[in-house]
Amino acid sequence: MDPVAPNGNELLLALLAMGLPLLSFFLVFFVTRPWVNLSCAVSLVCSGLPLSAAVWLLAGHWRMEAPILWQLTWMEGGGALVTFGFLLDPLSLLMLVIVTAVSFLVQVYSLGYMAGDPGKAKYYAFLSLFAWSMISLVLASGLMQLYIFWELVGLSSYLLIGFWHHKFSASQAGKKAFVMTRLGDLGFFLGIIVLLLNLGDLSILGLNQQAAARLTPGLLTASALLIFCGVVGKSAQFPLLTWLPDAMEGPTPVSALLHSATMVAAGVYLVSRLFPFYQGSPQALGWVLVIGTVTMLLSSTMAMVAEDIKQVWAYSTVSQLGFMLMGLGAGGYFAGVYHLATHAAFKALLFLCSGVFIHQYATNDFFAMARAGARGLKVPMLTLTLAGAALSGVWPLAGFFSKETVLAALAELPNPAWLWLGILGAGLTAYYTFRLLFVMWRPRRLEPPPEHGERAGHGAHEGHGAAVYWVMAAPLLVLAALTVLLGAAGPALQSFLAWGRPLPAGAHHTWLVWASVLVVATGAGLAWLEFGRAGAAQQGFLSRMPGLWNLFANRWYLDWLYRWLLDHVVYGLFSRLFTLNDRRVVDGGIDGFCRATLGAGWLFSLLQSGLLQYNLFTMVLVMALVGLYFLLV
Amino acid sequence: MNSLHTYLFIALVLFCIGLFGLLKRRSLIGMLISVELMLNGAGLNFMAFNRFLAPDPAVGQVAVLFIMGIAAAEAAIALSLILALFRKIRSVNVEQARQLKG
Amino acid sequence: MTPVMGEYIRPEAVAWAAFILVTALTFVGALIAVLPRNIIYNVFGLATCILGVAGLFIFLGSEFLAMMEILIYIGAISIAIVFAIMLSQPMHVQIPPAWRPKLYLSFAVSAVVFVAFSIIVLRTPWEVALERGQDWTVRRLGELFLTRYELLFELISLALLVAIIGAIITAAALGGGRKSEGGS
Amino acid sequence: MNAGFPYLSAILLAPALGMLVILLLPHGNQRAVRWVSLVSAVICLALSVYLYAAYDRAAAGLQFVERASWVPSLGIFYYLAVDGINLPMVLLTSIVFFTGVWTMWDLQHRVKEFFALMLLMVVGVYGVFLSLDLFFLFVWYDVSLFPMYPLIAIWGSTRKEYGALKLTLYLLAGSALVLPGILYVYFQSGLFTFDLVQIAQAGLPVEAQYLGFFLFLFGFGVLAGLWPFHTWSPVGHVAAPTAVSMIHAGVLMKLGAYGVLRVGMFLCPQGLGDWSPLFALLATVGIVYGAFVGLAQTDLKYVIGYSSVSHMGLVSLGLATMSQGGLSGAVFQMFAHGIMTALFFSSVGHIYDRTHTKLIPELGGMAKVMPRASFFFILAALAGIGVPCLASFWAELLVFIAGYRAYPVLGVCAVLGLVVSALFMLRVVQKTFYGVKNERFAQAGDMTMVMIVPRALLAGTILLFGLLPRLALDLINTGVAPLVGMFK
Repeated sequence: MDPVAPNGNELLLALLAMGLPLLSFFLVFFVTRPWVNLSCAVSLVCSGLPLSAAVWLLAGHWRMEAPILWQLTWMEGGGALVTFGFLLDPLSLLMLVIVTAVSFLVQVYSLGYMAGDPGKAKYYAFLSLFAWSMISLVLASGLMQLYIFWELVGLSSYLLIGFWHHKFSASQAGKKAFVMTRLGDLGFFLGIIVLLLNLGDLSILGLNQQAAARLTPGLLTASALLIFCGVVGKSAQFPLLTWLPDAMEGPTPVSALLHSATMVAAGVYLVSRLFPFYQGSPQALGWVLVIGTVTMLLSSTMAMVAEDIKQVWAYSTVSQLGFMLMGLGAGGYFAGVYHLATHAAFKALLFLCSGVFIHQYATNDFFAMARAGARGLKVPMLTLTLAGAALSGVWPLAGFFSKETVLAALAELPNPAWLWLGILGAGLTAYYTFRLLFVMWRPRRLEPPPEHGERAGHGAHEGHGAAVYWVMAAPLLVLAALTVLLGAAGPALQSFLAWGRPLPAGAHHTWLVWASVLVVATGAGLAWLEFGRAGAAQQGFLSRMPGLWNLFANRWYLDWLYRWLLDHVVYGLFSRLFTLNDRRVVDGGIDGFCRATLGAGWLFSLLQSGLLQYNLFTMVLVMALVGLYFLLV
Repeated sequence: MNSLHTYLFIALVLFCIGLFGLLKRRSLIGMLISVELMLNGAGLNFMAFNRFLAPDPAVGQVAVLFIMGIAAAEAAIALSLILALFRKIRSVNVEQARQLKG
Repeated sequence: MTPVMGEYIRPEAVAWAAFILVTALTFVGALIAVLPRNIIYNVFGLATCILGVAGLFIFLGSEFLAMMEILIYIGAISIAIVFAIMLSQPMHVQIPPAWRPKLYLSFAVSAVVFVAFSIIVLRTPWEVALERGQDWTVRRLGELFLTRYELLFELISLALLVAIIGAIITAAALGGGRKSEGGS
Repeated sequence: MNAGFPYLSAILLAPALGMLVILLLPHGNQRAVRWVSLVSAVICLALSVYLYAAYDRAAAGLQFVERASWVPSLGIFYYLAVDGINLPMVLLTSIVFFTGVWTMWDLQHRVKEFFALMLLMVVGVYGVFLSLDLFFLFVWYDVSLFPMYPLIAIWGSTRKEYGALKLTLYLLAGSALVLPGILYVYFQSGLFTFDLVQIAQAGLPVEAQYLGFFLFLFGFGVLAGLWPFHTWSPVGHVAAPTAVSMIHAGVLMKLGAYGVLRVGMFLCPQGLGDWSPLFALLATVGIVYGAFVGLAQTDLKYVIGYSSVSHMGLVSLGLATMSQGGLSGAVFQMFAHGIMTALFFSSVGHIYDRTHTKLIPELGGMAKVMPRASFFFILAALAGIGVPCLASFWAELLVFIAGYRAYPVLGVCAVLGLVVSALFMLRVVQKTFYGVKNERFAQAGDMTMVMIVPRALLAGTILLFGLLPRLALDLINTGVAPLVGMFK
């Protein structure tokens, strides 16, 4: 499949999609910032048009036969060639639509959510920057371009997570997100360098088609794993998963964006983007599978004890990302991508719904929300339930189908343990999702809604009118529709992603469907018993096991470990020692040298006594010795 | 008595005694006296060479006469300097004259 | 008269005795000129030493120089020094005892110089000139001064003149300057 | 190219004449002093931009050559020319000079002397960058160093005499190695000419290159902040007044790296081969070490100072790789770091002017108090972290690739330094600009529109070269290519 050059129409549309958000960023940030409404309008237009362009492109290329490639030299020097351009193929087109759609919806939603916030214009500028980076990442034609926008995605999420930076926890979370993903990117970057030095070609098509043939297996695995480090950081996989729950400090729409289509999706997208490359190295795929599984189970357990609604969804994101990686690691390319797509829809929906509650009740604790009468808000409550059901994989929602594809991919593996672990994960997901849903639907007692206290971070709450409510509700409905519809689009998408060719029909495991339905039902049933039924204590079985509870609530002490490492190794050891060395040894040495020089000067000044006879001594002595020397030698 | 070495060593001893005095004495006048001794040692040397080696016996004597002349001049100058210094610091002790110390 | 004496005292012995006497005179005088702290003793030591050197000059064959030596050193320089002492140093002003290390250092340096020069003296192969003139007369000296060494003679005269004028100026102007400074 | 207007001499003359005019102005006429400085800065900037645009990238090589014999008996030439290596440096100097003058517009204390000395320093810097004659290069080098002492000692702040003295001593020690180096090369070449190009073309004996490069490496390396001869730089930065910090960290440190490149590597390409592992090791230690030490600092300027040590380590690492990519990256990094540091110091200068402190624990919440100043600082910090689409990213990319290729272990360590530098920059940003507003400084004003201009120029340069790196790299590549040929 040799790439073809784009025609004028395609070029225009793609560049529009890539360029407009950047334009919007500069325009809003530097020019229109004082005029909030104008800024929002600019930003909305500049994210709406790329969405239309993306849809147009997708529709126009539903039966595309060869990837479309267009690129310029961005930088060249010393054997490194960095290109800037776009690569249109089914995967990038699908992802482009997802990204533009979610970011557009989030921008619409933010109109209501951020109403009255003094930094609203700046917020929209950052959203545009975020959209620009992600779109350019998705369309990247070369790995280096992908890396560059990968970093920019990290930067924009840093800016957005720490958007309410007067809160210490927010700025801390932003920093944590940036540094932890940077740690992973280190591996990504080294992987790129390894590929560059050994292959000399960083174009995605080239990597996918030739890398396996031209690299030795060892190098291939090494570079694949190094690149996967970047995925681990960005998609918050084990062991770098703790930044994502903290990233909840950002405004909720940002979380929606972050969790569904942009930041964390980038990691999974990268693996799918380079999927043929990864297929060249079974060991690397094996690691992907292992990391995905560990992450999924670990974060599911964390979600089971969380009481902050956003935390629950954050853990579920991590676990679902792990699930996608399991699918990819098992060789199910379509499974991973399909789950990514459906997940983007329902996870965005979950966050946006939660945002409505948070906005309304000024709390993140869903027990408190429920007591305050959350079930009174019909649209968000219904859509939340729908999305939650999709998350736990209830038929006939999108989540069910994508989950089944992933499980089917896992079933292809020779070792059945992976499949059972995947099913176990699905059960845990159902349990914690329904736990939350039951608590929300069936609060133990209702309280009068609390006064809208000063909840740091939420500007003024003057805009509670119907308009604001509906501005926030409309995207919910769109996403809910997607959540329902995407389930049916599975086969179509599959053939689209496979370039229209019919796929070898995999074995259908009817028992698998029943098994997973059973597990989901068990999880949901357990949740019903503990939280849903009348008179339930609304305390999970885990609360009777304080050891496990603490372990899960403290994120398996991963954060503690990082804190310890940072405090005692980075700050306590290296930083302190190097600083001491700088003060005492390097600087002290120089100062000592200077003092010694001064001392020597003082010593020599003693010779200058003004006593002529001493000069005479020296003179005579030297003359005599010189005379002796010339005589004797 | 009639060997060159005898005289040379006498001259040398004289010279070294003068040198010793020059280095040791703190009195400027004492130093001047020591210098005279050294000059005499040198003159003695000239005469010794004149007596034992030189082709023309007059040349050595000329040299010694010159030395005497120089010595006289030097003594005059030195004494006047000593007097001037004495008026300045009320002492002829050379260790008191330390204006050269920075 | 001489033969009579020659029977009892041989001329060589007399010469030796005289030589030893003048040498001793020289050394003892030099030591007296250097060692005692009293400056007047030093001057006497210098005079004694000069006498010894004059004697040595006679042994070396130049009575004229011996005479000049005594004339200039004892008659002029020593007297000048005595004047200087009288003018400058009150006899009762005691100079504090010498600093010991300085004494040792001076001795060491002198010793080194002594050794160095001894080696030079001993190791140099002294060679006698092939033809040696025998004219020791003062006339010859005078001729040389006015012919071959004319320029040097002029120069030394000039140096003496300058020295004398300089001495007067230094002694007078420096001291006077101070006085006038104090007066004004 | 010999004929035509002598642009390079004009660049050299503009600040020199400016200095003379300032010296002739009567005392107390501060407005005139400022305007004269600004005019000479604008002339330099305009000429540099023109040169940058007019340089024929296809023809490459030395252009705008001005060469005249000065002392024929000693082989000294007045020899100015630009190529792909020094042209970005000249542009950098002009930008920093211009913004520096504008930044110090509000100076009240001994204005005349300050600007005169600053112009003198700039003349020296231009001289070093433009001269291709070893003798002149050394003279200009010392001319640019000497005004630092009074500039810091009179107008500086924290421990200014100490800082000034330390800086001066260090730099003079460096130039004390450079001078014997130059003389050594002069005699070893056997040509008895100071013309750098001639000596380079004739080539030096290999043993002479060995010693010669050693002298140049450590002589110029001191000024480039090569570890462990770096401690003068944070101390000096902290003590110096804003514009001097800008020129000092932005341009003067580049003189060192430029010297290593232009004199050391140009004349002793084979000597470099023997020293390069040590050079690369010191550079890498500097990168990681600077970042870690920066992590523990509490003074904003110290933080920037150590980040400079870290970033200049990258320059050195790039030079030590002896490859096209490494050298291009190093030159680009010099340029990008110069602009970035100037922006850093310019922003910190404003904060210090308004709050009279640069201690991080005392500040905090500055983003609320002075959003504009904070924006510029944060932009510089992001550039320092190596965020893509900002100028330094490309330079670091090239250096890392080349570094990894030449020295895999050191390359990985250097990349690791990137994470630490991200940590420490973000830490500073968080502690200084984020968090709750400090009421003590609530009244401290933000930048006025006038004061934004120089910062915006710097920020715009960072963005421009970040988005379009080929603007610089295509030029730099032409300059570096012949040099790389000499290593083989």
